[in-house]
Amino acid sequence: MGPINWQTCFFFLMAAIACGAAIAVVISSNIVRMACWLVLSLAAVAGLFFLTGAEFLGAVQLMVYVGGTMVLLIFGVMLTARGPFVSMKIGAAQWVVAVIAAGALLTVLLQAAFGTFGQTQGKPIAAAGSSRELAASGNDVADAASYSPLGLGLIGVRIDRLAERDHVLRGGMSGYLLPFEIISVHLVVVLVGAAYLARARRRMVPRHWRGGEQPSGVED
Amino acid sequence: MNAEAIRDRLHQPFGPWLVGSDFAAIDPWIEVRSEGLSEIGRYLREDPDLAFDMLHCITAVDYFQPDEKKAAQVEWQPHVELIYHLSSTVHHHRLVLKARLPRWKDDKPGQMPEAPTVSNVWSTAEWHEREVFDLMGVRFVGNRDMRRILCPEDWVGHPLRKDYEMPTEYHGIQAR
Amino acid sequence: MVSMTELLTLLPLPSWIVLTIAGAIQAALLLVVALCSAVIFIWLERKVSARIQDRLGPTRVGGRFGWLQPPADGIKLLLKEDLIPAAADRALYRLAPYISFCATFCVFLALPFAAGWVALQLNVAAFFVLAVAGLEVFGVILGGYSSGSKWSLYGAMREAAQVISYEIPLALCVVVVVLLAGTMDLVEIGRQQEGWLWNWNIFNPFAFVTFWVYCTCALANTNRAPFDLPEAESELVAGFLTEYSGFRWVYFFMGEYAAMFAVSGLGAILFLGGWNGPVPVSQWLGLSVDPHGLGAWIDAAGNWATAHIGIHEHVCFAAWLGNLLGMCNFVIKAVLGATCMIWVRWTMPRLRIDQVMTTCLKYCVPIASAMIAGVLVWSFVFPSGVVAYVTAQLRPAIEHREAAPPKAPAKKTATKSTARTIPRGELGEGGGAGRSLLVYGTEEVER
Amino acid sequence: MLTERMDPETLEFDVRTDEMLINMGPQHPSTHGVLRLVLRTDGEIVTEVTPHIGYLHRCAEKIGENLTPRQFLPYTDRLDYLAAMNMNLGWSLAVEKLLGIRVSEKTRHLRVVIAELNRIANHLVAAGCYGLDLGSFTPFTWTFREREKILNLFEEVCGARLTYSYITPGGVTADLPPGWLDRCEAFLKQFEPVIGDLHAILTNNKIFIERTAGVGVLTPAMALDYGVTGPNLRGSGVDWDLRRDGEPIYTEMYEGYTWRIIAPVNGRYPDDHPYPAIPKEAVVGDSWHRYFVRMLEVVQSMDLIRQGMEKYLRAAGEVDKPIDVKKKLPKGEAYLETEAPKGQMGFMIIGDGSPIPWRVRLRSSSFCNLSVMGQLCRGVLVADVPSIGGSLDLVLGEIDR
Amino acid sequence: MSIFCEPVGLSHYLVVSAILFVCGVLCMTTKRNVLGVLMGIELVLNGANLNFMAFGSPAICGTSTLGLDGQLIALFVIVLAAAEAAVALAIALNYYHTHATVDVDRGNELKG
Repeated sequence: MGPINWQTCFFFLMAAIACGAAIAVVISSNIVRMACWLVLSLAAVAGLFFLTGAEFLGAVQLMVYVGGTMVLLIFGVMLTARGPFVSMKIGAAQWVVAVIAAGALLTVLLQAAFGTFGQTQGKPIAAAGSSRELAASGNDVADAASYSPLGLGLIGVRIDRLAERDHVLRGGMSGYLLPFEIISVHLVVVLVGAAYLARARRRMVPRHWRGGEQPSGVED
Repeated sequence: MNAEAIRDRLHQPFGPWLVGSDFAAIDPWIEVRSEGLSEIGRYLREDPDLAFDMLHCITAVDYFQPDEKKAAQVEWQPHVELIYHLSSTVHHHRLVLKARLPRWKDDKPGQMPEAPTVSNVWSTAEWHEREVFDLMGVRFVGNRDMRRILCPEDWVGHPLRKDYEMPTEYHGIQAR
Repeated sequence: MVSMTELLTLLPLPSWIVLTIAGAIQAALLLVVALCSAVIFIWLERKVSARIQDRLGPTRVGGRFGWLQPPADGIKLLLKEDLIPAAADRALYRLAPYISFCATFCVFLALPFAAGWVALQLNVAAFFVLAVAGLEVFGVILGGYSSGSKWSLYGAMREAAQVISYEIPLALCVVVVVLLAGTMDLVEIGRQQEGWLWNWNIFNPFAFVTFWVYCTCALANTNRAPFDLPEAESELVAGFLTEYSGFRWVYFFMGEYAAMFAVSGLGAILFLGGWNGPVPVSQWLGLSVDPHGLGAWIDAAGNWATAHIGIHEHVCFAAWLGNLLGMCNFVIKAVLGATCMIWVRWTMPRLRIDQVMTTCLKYCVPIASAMIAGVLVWSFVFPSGVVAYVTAQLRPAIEHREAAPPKAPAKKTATKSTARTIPRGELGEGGGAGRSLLVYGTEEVER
Repeated sequence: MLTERMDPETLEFDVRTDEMLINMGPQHPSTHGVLRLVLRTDGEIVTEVTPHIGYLHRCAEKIGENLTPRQFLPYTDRLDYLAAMNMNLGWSLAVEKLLGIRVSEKTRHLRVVIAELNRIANHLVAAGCYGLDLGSFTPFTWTFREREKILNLFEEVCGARLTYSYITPGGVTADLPPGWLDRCEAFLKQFEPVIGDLHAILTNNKIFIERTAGVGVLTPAMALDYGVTGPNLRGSGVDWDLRRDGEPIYTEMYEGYTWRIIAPVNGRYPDDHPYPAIPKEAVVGDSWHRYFVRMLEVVQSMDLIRQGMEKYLRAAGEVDKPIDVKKKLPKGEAYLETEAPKGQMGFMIIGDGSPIPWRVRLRSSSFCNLSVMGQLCRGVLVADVPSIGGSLDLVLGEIDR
Repeated sequence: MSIFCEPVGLSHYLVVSAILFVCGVLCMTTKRNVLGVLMGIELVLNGANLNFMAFGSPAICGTSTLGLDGQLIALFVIVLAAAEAAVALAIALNYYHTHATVDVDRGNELKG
């Protein structure tokens, strides 16, 4: 029967949670329940990231995606989930059409997935699965700690390529500095847009007038 | 400025409305007709020499003796009396203003007597008038929301009237 | 440094069972730490608040100091009937307390109690702690929403707004220390603060200011003291906790007190030198991996004893003792931090929601960002961890480059580097090859 | 005018959150007693507050028409149960005014000492509960510890700790027990440092100032218009105190005492005693000033007590005994207002020759103070409503009568 | 118990991301609530992220041709998803404000 590889066990556990929650999101009609299942699914995906040694990515997923975006969504749900909008059902006909389309897409993707089964068989990570073992397993990555190579990749020094002798693979030494700058500019634009869309409405009761004098009817 | 000087001061603009006065009483008072209450009140407040800016309280007294034996010795006719206690923080003088109302509006039992409001002169009058209406039943014309303030909204009767009987039960709660 | 897993491999069991046992023991230990910290802090809060208010606090329950009070509370709450309001969304109502407690419990995974004593040695430990601390807000939002009452929804919304807006300055404060230490691995940060008192991070001028900003944000993040808006008794009765009773309520409170321990523990590691005491006693006594003096004697005695009972591997007791001393330091600092939180709670009135937001956006975030800039300048003027770490990265590649034939392919320099090379002497950092140090530019690499 | 439909022009792009009607009370930790406030809130901002009272209404005025004045005295304790002595004093003076009798000088000084001691107890409760409303629990325990000592003194005098019925029409039920004055002096001496602590933990506390300064500003005109009296009126800068400006029968009690009215006249308090600096955010008439007037009145009352004790010792003769229970009341009306700790408490009796009065009228100070709350709480945040309510120092026994 | 023994290969991850992707598409198509559609988008993005990470991870994919590129791209996707969610939510709330409903089908008039 051979020793149980905990790595695989946890993978199947996390995968089951992620897919189960995703399916539950589709099935449930109550918007709040959907949001909770989605949070669970994203957390399971973060677990998968941790499993494969991409710790920095897992932490970013937990913090930015689950901690930020999902809370934003839940705020949206709370603001609008009043009365009838909580659970809205759609006709059975639309369901049938959607399921057929989704089924076709799924078969195509699964066929592609199993196509790659033979070629790239990953090196089994040692039981503990932590990045230290990863380093010891012979990859010539300068330091398995995933965040410093990532960070340096973002600012243009591809240290994981320094030791590479193959000329083709050494290409792209400038790393991701350009996309990094574009992303930051993009985020600033989004911030300004969001601020404009959600700016505070003008107040009928002026803030400085805190009760006391009669309202002058003029607002600031 | 004692009550007599105030009465003389009021005589000129509101002569016909002044009904009587008693300056020998413990709290000297002036009686006016109930219709002129709001005008006299405004005058008392706006006039710089009088400047009655503080209305202490509005009291309603029900002069009615339910049992006949005592009713005979009493020298007054059944009526409801409104008493306004005023004072001025500027001149430090005090005044008691009285007005006499019939117990029932044009003497039909069940019709509550009415009086003009002074809540537009002193804002504190709004709650005091609501309390007088709640406990004595005097409606004040012109008060913004003439509702009961102390008793529950659906209470029947006005407790401070002399001919008021305590209800035996209220929403199933036995009173006696 | 012998770790528990290796010790367990001595047992005649297949390896995967051994791993399960090791995992289970670590999880159990951490759960005990989290629960005990909650129980102790409940008792500590009663005693400290009593002292502040001129009264004695619990004295009759079990002995003079009333130390049986927390178990008594626990039993009382266990017996209380925890009812679910009719308008409640039943499933979410039950789920909420567990989410908020688990989120706080996960923080303990990455907190190192001593040099090697950490459940999960992540190299993104600081970042992981921040990420998981952010999840606690879900439990509160779900709790507030699913209780069905208008008041609890109000409380939940206030809490969510407050915790999220205070995550940003908290993250900035942690970034300051990470810049100072050069790594996010809490064990490494702790190790860099070894030695005397002044090696602690708090004695860096910028980190000192950041410490106070961190305290404010920590208070706000765990909803305590002047920032406890959601449970504002005077306005919202008990915020989102109004409908909870019995053991579900205990979960929320266990979560809050455990969060208090976690946040003050994190503060202790980042700023107050974690397990390093003000005076380097363990170094004097030689209680480290290569023991000398007293440490060597203990080691010899220990191994002599283990040899008798048949274990012939070298088990270094000295290091274990040094770590025990370190853990006591860490726990004392965390408890001191929690006591300050309790002390502040019972003296300060509560802030209004807009004042809470202004302190966050107008005071905490600008100061924290200024401190980041300050630390950056500091690390260039007096280089410390950051620079050393980067060069450590590049060192194997540089040697490799020298060995390879000097056919240097045309390589465009990535960044117009403004930094300059710093002679070795100026470096405060021990270790590292005795060559002139590369700072952040690639032209050095080509030479 | 405020609640009419908001015209769309002034409102730009906004997220329309529908308004909530929130019930604060009648069981609510921060309303002092059974008061129900209905808040119309739009998100966090309160646009309208309507108080609902009457939960504690016992119609004491109807009971007054069936009892002789001395039998009615215990009912006056239950009006403002935190300052029962001052209520008794007001009722006794009103009855004495109707009967036209004047008590001896020794009794008057005794009444001053007892009334001012009860004023300190009331202001301690006000400060403690105000700290509780704003979230800090500790001042509450300190103030109640000191109040217990005052209640011990009252227990020695009249046997009761809350509803005393001690000052009766015609005099007082019993003279002071021996050694009481020294114990009272000892209490005053150990009470001075506690005031310093209270200033440290509340008055000068940055967060306390932020929560109260500039909140619920009550202009003098609006205060007089709504009949607000007592520390709330003085907090708005109106220099009006019945102990100096009241009716002669009441002001003669305070003749020969050197004291000054505590009111921020053009921004400054009478500096016969050192007081902490006024923060720059504080506006005359806001919650902070109302609270601060009460804290300074505690010091003023301590002076009055010390002077009253000396005069009581020097006054000759005996303390007057109360009037006969079934004493016949002359025909006529008598209305008298006294300066109770919470404001001006008015009592009116109409006698018709029999020992039982024809009509009794009770003018409550908190009744008018509460009426101004609707105006003060427009456009404030939800967290400010208990802050403003706490600063007005309301007690529901007196409002509902 | 045999499948629990072999190490995890690339195809395992691809299957999981495919399922996530399909659930996302299904969610986007069948939900009438604007926020439901938003959640569908989040699921789709997560499926893609998983793929990027799987191909970019030296442990799973053996020869690290892409090296850390996969994780970097996943990083960018997460950051952009946050920005996208912010703007999408602002639009959804304003839609709720103008149409007083979050029902996607009602948004059929081409103005406002």
